[in-house]
Amino acid sequence: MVDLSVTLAGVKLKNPIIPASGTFGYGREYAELYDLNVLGSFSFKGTTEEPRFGNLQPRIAEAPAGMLNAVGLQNPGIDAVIDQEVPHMATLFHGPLIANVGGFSLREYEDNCRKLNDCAPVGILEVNISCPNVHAGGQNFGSDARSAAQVTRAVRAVTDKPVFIKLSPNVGDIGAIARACEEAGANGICLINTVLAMRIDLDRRRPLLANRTGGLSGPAIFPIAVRMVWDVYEAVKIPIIGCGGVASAEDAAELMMAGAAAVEVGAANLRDPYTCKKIIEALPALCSRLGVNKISELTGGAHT
Amino acid sequence: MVDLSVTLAGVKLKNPIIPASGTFGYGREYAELYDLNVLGSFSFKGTTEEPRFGNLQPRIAEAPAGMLNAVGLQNPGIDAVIDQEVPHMATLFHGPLIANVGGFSLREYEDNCRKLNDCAPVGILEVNISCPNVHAGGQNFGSDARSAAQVTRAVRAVTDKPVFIKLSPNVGDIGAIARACEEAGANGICLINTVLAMRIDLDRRRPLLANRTGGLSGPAIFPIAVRMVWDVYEAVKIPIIGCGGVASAEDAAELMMAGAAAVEVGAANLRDPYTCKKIIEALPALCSRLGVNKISELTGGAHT
Amino acid sequence: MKESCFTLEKIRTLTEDTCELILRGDTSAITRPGQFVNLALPEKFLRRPISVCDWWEDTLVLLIRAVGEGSRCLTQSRPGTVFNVLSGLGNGFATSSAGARPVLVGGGVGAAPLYGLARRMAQVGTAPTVALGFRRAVDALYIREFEALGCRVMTATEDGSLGTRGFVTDSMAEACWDYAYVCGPTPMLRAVCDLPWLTDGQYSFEARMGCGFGACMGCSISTVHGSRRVCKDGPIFTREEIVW
Amino acid sequence: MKESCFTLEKIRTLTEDTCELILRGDTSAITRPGQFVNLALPEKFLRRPISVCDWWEDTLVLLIRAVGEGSRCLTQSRPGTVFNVLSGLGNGFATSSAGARPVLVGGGVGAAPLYGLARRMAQVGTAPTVALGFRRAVDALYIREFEALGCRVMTATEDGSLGTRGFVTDSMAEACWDYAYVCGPTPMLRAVCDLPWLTDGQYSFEARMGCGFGACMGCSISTVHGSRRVCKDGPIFTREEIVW
Ligand SMILES: Cc1cc2nc3c(=O)[nH]c(=O)nc-3n(C[C@H](O)[C@H](O)[C@H](O)COP(=O)(O)OP(=O)(O)OC[C@H]3O[C@@H](n4cnc5c(N)ncnc54)[C@H](O)[C@@H]3O)c2cc1C
Ligand SMILES: Cc1cc2nc3c(=O)[nH]c(=O)nc-3n(C[C@H](O)[C@H](O)[C@H](O)COP(=O)(O)OP(=O)(O)OC[C@H]3O[C@@H](n4cnc5c(N)ncnc54)[C@H](O)[C@@H]3O)c2cc1C
Ligand SMILES: Cc1cc2nc3c(=O)[nH]c(=O)nc-3n(C[C@H](O)[C@H](O)[C@H](O)COP(=O)(O)O)c2cc1C
Ligand SMILES: Cc1cc2nc3c(=O)[nH]c(=O)nc-3n(C[C@H](O)[C@H](O)[C@H](O)COP(=O)(O)O)c2cc1C
Ligand code: FES
Ligand code: FES
Repeated sequence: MVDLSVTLAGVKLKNPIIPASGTFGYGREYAELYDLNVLGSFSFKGTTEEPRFGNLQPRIAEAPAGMLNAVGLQNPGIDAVIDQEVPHMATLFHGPLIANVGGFSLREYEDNCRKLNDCAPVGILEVNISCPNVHAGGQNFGSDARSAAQVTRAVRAVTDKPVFIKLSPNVGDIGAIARACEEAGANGICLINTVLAMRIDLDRRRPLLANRTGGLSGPAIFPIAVRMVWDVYEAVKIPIIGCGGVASAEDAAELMMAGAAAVEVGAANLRDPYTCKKIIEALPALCSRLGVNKISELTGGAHT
Repeated sequence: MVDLSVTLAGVKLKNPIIPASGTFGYGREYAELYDLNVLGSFSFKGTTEEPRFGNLQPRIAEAPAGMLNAVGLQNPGIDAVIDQEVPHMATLFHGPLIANVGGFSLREYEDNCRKLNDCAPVGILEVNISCPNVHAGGQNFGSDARSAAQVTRAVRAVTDKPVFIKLSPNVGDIGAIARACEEAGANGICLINTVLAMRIDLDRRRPLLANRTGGLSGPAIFPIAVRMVWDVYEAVKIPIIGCGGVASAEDAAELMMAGAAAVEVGAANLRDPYTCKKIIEALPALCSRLGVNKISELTGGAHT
Repeated sequence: MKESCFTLEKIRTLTEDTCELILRGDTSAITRPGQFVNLALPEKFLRRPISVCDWWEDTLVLLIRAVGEGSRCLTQSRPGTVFNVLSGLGNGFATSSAGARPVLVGGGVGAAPLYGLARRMAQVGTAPTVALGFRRAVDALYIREFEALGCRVMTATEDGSLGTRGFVTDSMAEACWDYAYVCGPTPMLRAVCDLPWLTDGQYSFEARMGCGFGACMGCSISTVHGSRRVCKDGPIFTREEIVW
Repeated sequence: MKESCFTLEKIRTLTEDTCELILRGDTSAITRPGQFVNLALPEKFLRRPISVCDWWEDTLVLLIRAVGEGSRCLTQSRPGTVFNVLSGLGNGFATSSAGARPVLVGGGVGAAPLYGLARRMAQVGTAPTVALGFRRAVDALYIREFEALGCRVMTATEDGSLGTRGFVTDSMAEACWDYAYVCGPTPMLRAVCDLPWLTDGQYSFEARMGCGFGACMGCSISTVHGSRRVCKDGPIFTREEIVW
């Protein structure tokens, strides 16, 4: 019997597979297909203070081995999420949930995390810092070490729950940003978010997405995610949730060997809604092939 | 009759399609398959001062919709390139060649460009700044605006030929780096080089490439290239050679609408050695469909 | 929703760019005309949403117009090809809410879901009137199939090469219907919606989809009830819900 | 080198993971045994290099061992499948340089290019002796095919379930050959190269390839003459060129 359990900053998950925020809604649609309790956890759709409609249509574009999205953090706002969605999610999934938190100012991140602190079903706060800072000309919080650390410090101060900072890959030195988050008190790092990209509609001669740019996700970005998880593993001691292009158990193991303690699966769920379930079912045989009894032994296994 | 010609900083090419450096050698192998004179130009393998064997095996890995390479600038050194390869290339291709120049110090870039300045068949110097600076702890010249500008200034001073700086995509703000190069005297920008990536061999529990990391290229990076060309087009006035994942005439047109005056084709040549020829043959019909008589009208066409 | 494999049994060319595909597989998740299926293609990451044209027992009928690489690949498939399909997606048409004199209005391949609807209406009562718009006569499709159900079919073509010259709305001058089921390109939906005498009906919408089953918010549009997902809350929206 | 399409005509299972593929297409670019072809797969970006096992007129024979997704997909292909192939790649074996008593040494699927070589040697003179190494008896392949050419075949298996127990070099105790043609996994090449009495021969190398036709420098290895491309200058290197 292979032990699939992993521990993320003290939070124990029955296995390392976690649907990534924005690709699993609040679990409802998938719960019609399979029992969500097979999952390690799930990271629900990014929450902001106010309800957000998100960007105009079109919001989705095709890419080689992947897709672009510019959904724009559509969600009903933190109060509705806490009052309606979290209690419902708790009926679908009985383990610790991961709350993905957005924000357009330090104050908003703080307020959102403070409110989520009282939500018992939420085990981990995953703070998405790929949001533009309205007080700094719209530059992303995740684009430099200083502002990443600021967000970390702000949310760290208002919650007892473990805080994982979810990094943007659109930076030069991801290790430096992860280190700044660790020094500012982060309990873990999640990476990568989507890669900034664009498609153009040749006939309309305009960017295809109404938002012009979108985030690239799916298998196309997998080798980028492996490299960045590797870099962050070399840079910090706190646990890493790896994410980006995972579509199979082998991919999950590869991200773990690069340094991930657990693995999020995003776009692959959209193409095949059973992806996470299939990966989890394939993990024991893969661990045997790779000669480990505890899957957690894979973490960082390719570093020497 | 559609006019396919484009002009890059005064250098006229009969069409915008250019095989990318490192994927076309010195043209020999492709010249056995088709007459290279159908090409707009070609950018030959990156040249360094000393002969380089490059990295250890393995140097190549598979990726979804792409590949990783860690060839490591294998080349016979600038003197052998100028004495043997350039004269031979001039027999295969009668238009202006693009010389891709590497370097591990400002002095090396300068010396290489000074030597190439006397090479008549070379029309454009394409300076690859994704090389580590041995005098600055191995940080890439292309990773910040200041060192990118330094290289630009150094090479600009030693040659009369147009200088295109080839940017690394592994940065936060590509527009800022392009602007710094423009201000330092660059005549054009080429982008993108490969995206830093990694694959791990699960059975060996080691990075697959001997060099650990490699550069991701091929269709997977196309939407990233479109976005970065778009950003640089907004940031500078000098012409742009777009590159990254192009595999079809439609892809080339998309990069041109994003802002490219000409387009390089890299990894796609390795899978299908006839790619450039096929793209060039498909361009007239595509231009007609898109309603342009001169392909150069596509450049920047999606910006408003 | 159900994930299962469908095998292409027969493919028939309807016009220069449109084919009818007859597939064999498990159709049990399909409950209403106007629903759609989402087909996975080996070379494409995103699935392709296609309306159910008709279905029975283990048979699924789709009409596909080649507009890009994915749909072209579908129209060029050979019998025997197996597709991974998510079936039974979307709300579908609610036939119970129709008025006494319904009309089905289709533009181009938008005729597809109306056929399944018309067949079911004909089965339980009278065959509805159908108004179909095409660019040219050579683009016309499924007219005989609707007629075989007993439907009166009115056609319009932009160049007048078949039926009324103009848009599908121009073929509907009688104005004697009180309810419309509409599917076609957005400008057509809007033109039908703007007919002053046709105040009630159900409209099928399109949007680029990430998942097709409600999870990603990729397809959200504004309605009078706020944001709604075309894939899950739609693709059918009633006239009073629509915000243009 | 030639780019063309080959159609899979027949596929035959040789062992639990290895198949023989008979393909039909234009073999005119293939000039020597030991050359390879590079097959494009729709789902993979890089082509897969495979040695020519044998060829004649419009027929190409390949032996493929499933080791990963690409090769598994090849061994599971159905007759009728069409592959885009770059054929006639690499230098191939030079038969003129052989000594008086040559031996062909293969490990596993490395037997493939030796078969085409043996057939040609048998045609113009005497059938050579062949030494083949496998893991177990069930992994053995092509022994009968070599014997049918008139070759004497010596086998070794790691577990002793067929022939000599041990490595292929253990089956060669006679030490009565003066020239070797060798193809197999790198440790095997090295073991043969280290045989003190076998100082001459040609060795087939493998490397991960970007292009397979000499353009990308992805496959370069060090030789006594400096850097050489496995795909273009090789895959066959003479013993004196090799640097381990
Ligand atoms: C609910 C619904 C039902 C549909 N029913 C049919 C039908 O019965 N027959 C038919 O021929 N077509 C139908 N379509 C449109 C069909 O989905 C697109 O024509 C098809 O996806 C285009 O794919 P492509 O690869 O050929 O084009 P590309 O333009 O290359 O596709 C690129 C991406 O954009 C998406 N896309 C492009 N056009 C559309 C569109 N009009 N609607 C939604 N997504 C689009 C594709 O799915 C893909 O993700 C329907 C669309 C929806 C949303
Ligand atoms: C000159 C030459 C001749 C060959 N002849 C044969 C043959 O006749 N029969 C046969 O079964 N195999 C042969 N091989 C090995 C064969 O190319 C690999 O087994 C195959 O490419 C593996 O692909 P995959 O997708 O199954 O494995 P994966 O490991 O998924 O492949 C990933 C990438 O690595 C490359 N790769 C993996 N293993 C090898 C390898 N051993 N050599 C080169 N590239 C590799 C693949 O081509 C691909 O680019 C030969 C290799 C070379 C270089
Ligand atoms: C449609 C969609 C919506 C997303 N929404 C969010 C979000 O709300 N918050 C967030 O942190 N990441 C969001 N992401 C990013 C994913 O969680 C994930 O980091 C990224 O897609 C890379 O993983 P993948 O390649 O497996 O999809 C979204 C991704 C997609 C495709
Ligand atoms: C095998 C290989 C070798 C390369 N060598 C060089 C090089 O010497 N100099 C350089 O500037 N870029 C080099 N590149 C990068 C390409 O020129 C190109 O910028 C990159 O691959 C992205 O384009 P593509 O996706 O079309 O391949 C190389 C790429 C590959 C695949
Ligand atoms: S396409 Fe994902 S919610 Fe509609
Ligand atoms: S694989 Fe490209 S040079 Fe050998």
